[in-house]
Amino acid sequence: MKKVINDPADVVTESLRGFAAAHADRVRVQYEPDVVVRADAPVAGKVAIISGGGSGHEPLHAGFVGPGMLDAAVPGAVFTSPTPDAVQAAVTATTSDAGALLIVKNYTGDVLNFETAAELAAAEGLDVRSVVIDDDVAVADSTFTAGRRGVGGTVLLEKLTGAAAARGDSLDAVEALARKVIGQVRSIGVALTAPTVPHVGEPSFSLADDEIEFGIGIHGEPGRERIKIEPANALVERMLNAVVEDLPFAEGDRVLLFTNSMGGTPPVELYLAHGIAERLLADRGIAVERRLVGPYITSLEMQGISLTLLKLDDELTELWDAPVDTAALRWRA
Amino acid sequence: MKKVINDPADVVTESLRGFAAAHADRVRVQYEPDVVVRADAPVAGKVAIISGGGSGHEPLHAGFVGPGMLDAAVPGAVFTSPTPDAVQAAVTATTSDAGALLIVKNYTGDVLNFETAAELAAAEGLDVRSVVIDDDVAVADSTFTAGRRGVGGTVLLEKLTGAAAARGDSLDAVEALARKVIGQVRSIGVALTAPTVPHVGEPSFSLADDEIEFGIGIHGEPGRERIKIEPANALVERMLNAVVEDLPFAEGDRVLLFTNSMGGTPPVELYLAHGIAERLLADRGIAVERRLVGPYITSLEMQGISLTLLKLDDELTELWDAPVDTAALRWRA
Amino acid sequence: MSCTANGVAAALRAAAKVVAEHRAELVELDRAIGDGDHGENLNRGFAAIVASLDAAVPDTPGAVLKLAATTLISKVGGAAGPLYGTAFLRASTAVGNASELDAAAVVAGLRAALEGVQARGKAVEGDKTMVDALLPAVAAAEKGTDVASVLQAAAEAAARGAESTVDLVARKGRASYLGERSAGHLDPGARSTSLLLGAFAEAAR
Amino acid sequence: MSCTANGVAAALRAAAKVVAEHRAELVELDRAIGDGDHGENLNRGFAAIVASLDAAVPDTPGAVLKLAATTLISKVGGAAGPLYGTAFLRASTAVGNASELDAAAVVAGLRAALEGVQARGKAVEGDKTMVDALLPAVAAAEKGTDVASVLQAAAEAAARGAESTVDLVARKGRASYLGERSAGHLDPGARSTSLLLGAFAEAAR
Ligand SMILES: Nc1ncnc2c1ncn2[C@@H]1O[C@H](COP(=O)(O)OP(=O)(O)O)[C@@H](O)[C@H]1O
Ligand SMILES: Nc1ncnc2c1ncn2[C@@H]1O[C@H](COP(=O)(O)OP(=O)(O)O)[C@@H](O)[C@H]1O
Ligand SMILES: [Mg+2]
Ligand SMILES: [Mg+2]
Ligand SMILES: [Mg+2]
Ligand SMILES: [Mg+2]
Repeated sequence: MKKVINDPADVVTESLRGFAAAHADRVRVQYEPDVVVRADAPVAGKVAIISGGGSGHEPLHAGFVGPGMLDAAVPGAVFTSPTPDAVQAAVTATTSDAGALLIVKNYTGDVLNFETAAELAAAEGLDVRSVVIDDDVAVADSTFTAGRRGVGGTVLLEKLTGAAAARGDSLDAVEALARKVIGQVRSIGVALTAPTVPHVGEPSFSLADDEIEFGIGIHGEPGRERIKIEPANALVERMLNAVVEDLPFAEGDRVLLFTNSMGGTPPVELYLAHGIAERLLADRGIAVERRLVGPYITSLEMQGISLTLLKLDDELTELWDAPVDTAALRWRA
Repeated sequence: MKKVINDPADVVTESLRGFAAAHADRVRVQYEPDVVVRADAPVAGKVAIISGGGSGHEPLHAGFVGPGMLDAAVPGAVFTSPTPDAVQAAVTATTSDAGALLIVKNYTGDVLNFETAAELAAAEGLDVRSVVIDDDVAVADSTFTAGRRGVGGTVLLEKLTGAAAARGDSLDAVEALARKVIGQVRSIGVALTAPTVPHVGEPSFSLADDEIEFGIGIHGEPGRERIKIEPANALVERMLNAVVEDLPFAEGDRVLLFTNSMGGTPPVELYLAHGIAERLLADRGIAVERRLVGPYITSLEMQGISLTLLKLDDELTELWDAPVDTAALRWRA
Repeated sequence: MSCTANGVAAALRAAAKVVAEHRAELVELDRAIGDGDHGENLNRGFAAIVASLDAAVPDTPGAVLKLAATTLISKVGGAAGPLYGTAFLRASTAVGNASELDAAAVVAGLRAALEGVQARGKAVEGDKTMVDALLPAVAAAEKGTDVASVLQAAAEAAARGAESTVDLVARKGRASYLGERSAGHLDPGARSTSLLLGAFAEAAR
Repeated sequence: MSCTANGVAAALRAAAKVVAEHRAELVELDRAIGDGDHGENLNRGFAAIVASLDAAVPDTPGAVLKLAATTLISKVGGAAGPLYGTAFLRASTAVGNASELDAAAVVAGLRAALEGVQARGKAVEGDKTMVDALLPAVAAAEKGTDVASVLQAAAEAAARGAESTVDLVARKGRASYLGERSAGHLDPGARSTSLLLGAFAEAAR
């Protein structure tokens, strides 16, 4: 393993120190438990939007803390969901009478730890709700699995609920919006290489030179299916079909297309894939009205991409366009 | 080689199609020769700022096209400087009576091709100047080499000259500013892994599991020295020393610190390195007043980082803070 | 060993040692069908328990178990943190504030632990989780006559239960994403449950 | 071959074939001490020359050389594009608009090419560049008696010149960043110059 790190056990905290120094104008970092908070938190009268999860998916979540998006991010150890006391610290630092919404990606660990935190907060008399995002179509959604994973849709959900909270929506309204978004966002990912978790020191899985993992998650869990590498045209079509046919998205739909790098895939490939996805959606009569392209929810240095489609309407489009001012996502601010 | 591509020969053009679709609000892409131009170009009365070079360093340069930064970017084939006719097309699309400044990274190919283009433009009666940036301290600056390479400082130079042009500075003034910036910016890079050029299909160099290339460029050229991997504290100190002692930067100096990922190094490591660099500069009594952290000048999927220091004064700080509105760099816009 | 506060503390220290020794193995097991953090996470949690015990050992077995529970909850994270945390918390409640535990109390603690894990994680037998080790362990423990034989029986059954997960297809936790591909691998959580009970049994001898 | 417009076109086609055949070798050489694009870039340029010639062969040898020059300049990029482009452009100017070139004209063209490369790139002998192949080639060419022997002598000298770059430390171009580490490798541009002259000589036989 070659990484720019010192002791693997200190990676997250040391990284947060650099993040705090780089973005002191936007965030404040608390340590032990580690929490990244909006510099001006708590914002009186505003619903707090809080998310978190294992580290290693940056810029998710810390890079999205700031006006128009998250009030706090709770980074766990690499690929390990944070503990309830850390979530609790984020709630305490950001939550006013307006309450808070916890955005939880659907992983057993995240759900259990955030659930516990929500119980603790309720015991303190705060109105804290949580929603679980599970947009990954690669996983069979059945009572016989842990359910679908939360992946790319999380980024969009954080932006949209952040915008709703910023314009003064109530917790009821923000929660309802979150459930609506979760209902109409779908994703799929693919990995060309494996990430290496610092304390493990070796790649999470191994792939032959001509193999890729189709339906990969964001934690180095092996994907659902191992397939041969294929040209981008075929690969993107395979990915898009999985997403489009799941909801399903249909001719005439207006969508946001989010083409995400898993970290190690460079922009030249990412934009190439994005271009193909745009063309294929146009062929299906689905109108791409908004797009996001970049490494926004990653898996350390893993090479791969994910595609996320969100069905848009006027309300979601307006919330998407609303100002956002964070380390990683910024417009009209 | 595993990449999300079709035919390696088409990578740049196909990628530009995706870029054009993703950023139609900001840019216009012309093909054959391939040029990325501000959507509202030419801007009357404003000096045009144009840069370019081989592709594979994204977001440099196309990601920096837009108000407050570049008027046009000229992407060559991967790691291959563009041809004069492409540069010429960029000049034609963006240059008003106010003239244009070409920002050229110091590589033989870039210098020769841009020089030729400038001659062609002069023949058409346009006032086109060029500056050559050579901020890489890894290369001995001597008449017996091709001279220092242009690396991380290029990003800062494009932002600062872009801001000067945006506020209406004359070509003389913008050119003088560019020379000043070039005089006080220095960089160093390190690679943990090699990039793979699509048409080559194999990594540009090979490194043992415990080796890194110190003083790497951005084209997969081997670095100046091969050293053993070391903890981040030691590595960042080694890098920073090389940069600080070159100019030299001294106690009391105000600086912009730019911690750059070469592409494959994830944010968690990058911010960790940034935090160390902040601490070491503070120890030296050098005041970090502005910072940029992210993958802004990359070498495909290469893992590694670079550090760039720019000596600030009030003028440069004001230009740095000025609004910028591009795909990859955006604030106050 | 007598099952006093100090005895339970000693058992937890023994468990911490075993977890540290098997850290890499648990990482490896989790890497195959999960995300490779199980060994690291548990090790962080048990090291923190030892640090707390070094500072001060609480008065009763129940209080020691509660300290373990809160430490695991606040230090481990992931799925295993809240699950093991809940297990120790429920065990702590079940044994009350007796100053020494007898065989029946230990069995009650184990049963409460199992119920806690199932309440939180909703896993049933055969889902390829730590439940597949803990459930047979509780059943076997009921046949023990003293603390040592209770824990010995539990440990042996847990080991067999853990082994049984190899053939299973995961239906809970991260391994479930793999579907059929999860078969053929030992479940890391079942393995760690077996290791913990083994360490407790050893300490009780 | 007579050195008419068609003859020069045939030589360029022959060169294009050789470049295509050696594309991977040139990439490999450039990968060792540069950025691995030399073969790809030249191949793209010469393929474009062939495409232009397929459409129409200009009237004079000089015009054919000029077509090659502008195509290389607009298609190759990198260092080699402007350098080879300038070489062909200067050669074109040197041979004027004669309808057939004699030995002296070919020598003049080669000398002009060398001067063009040196004027643009500022490299001198021993800098480990294409100059190390082209410079001895021009010197040797001057001893030839007819077009075929001029080119044959040039090709042989270029091959030896290219080989001589192996031991050199680069002082120009991308390889110069490597310093001492550039020694022990054949310079890709010197090798391509030798290949081009070899193809011309072969075509002239
Ligand atoms: N719902 C559940 N019920 C019981 N045990 C579970 C459940 N989900 C996961 N586990 C156990 O947790 C183990 C994984 O723990 P760990 O690796 O620490 O968490 P994570 O999966 O969050 O990385 C699995 O091997 C399994 O035994
Ligand atoms: N200043 C120079 N003068 C002459 N030849 C040069 C000079 N710089 C580079 N070259 C030649 O160009 C070759 C590299 O060409 P190429 O790989 O196409 O360009 P780049 O280095 O821009 O990738 C070198 O092997 C060398 O022979
Ligand atoms: Mg985990
Ligand atoms: Mg090149
Ligand atoms: Mg795990
Ligand atoms: Mg090259």
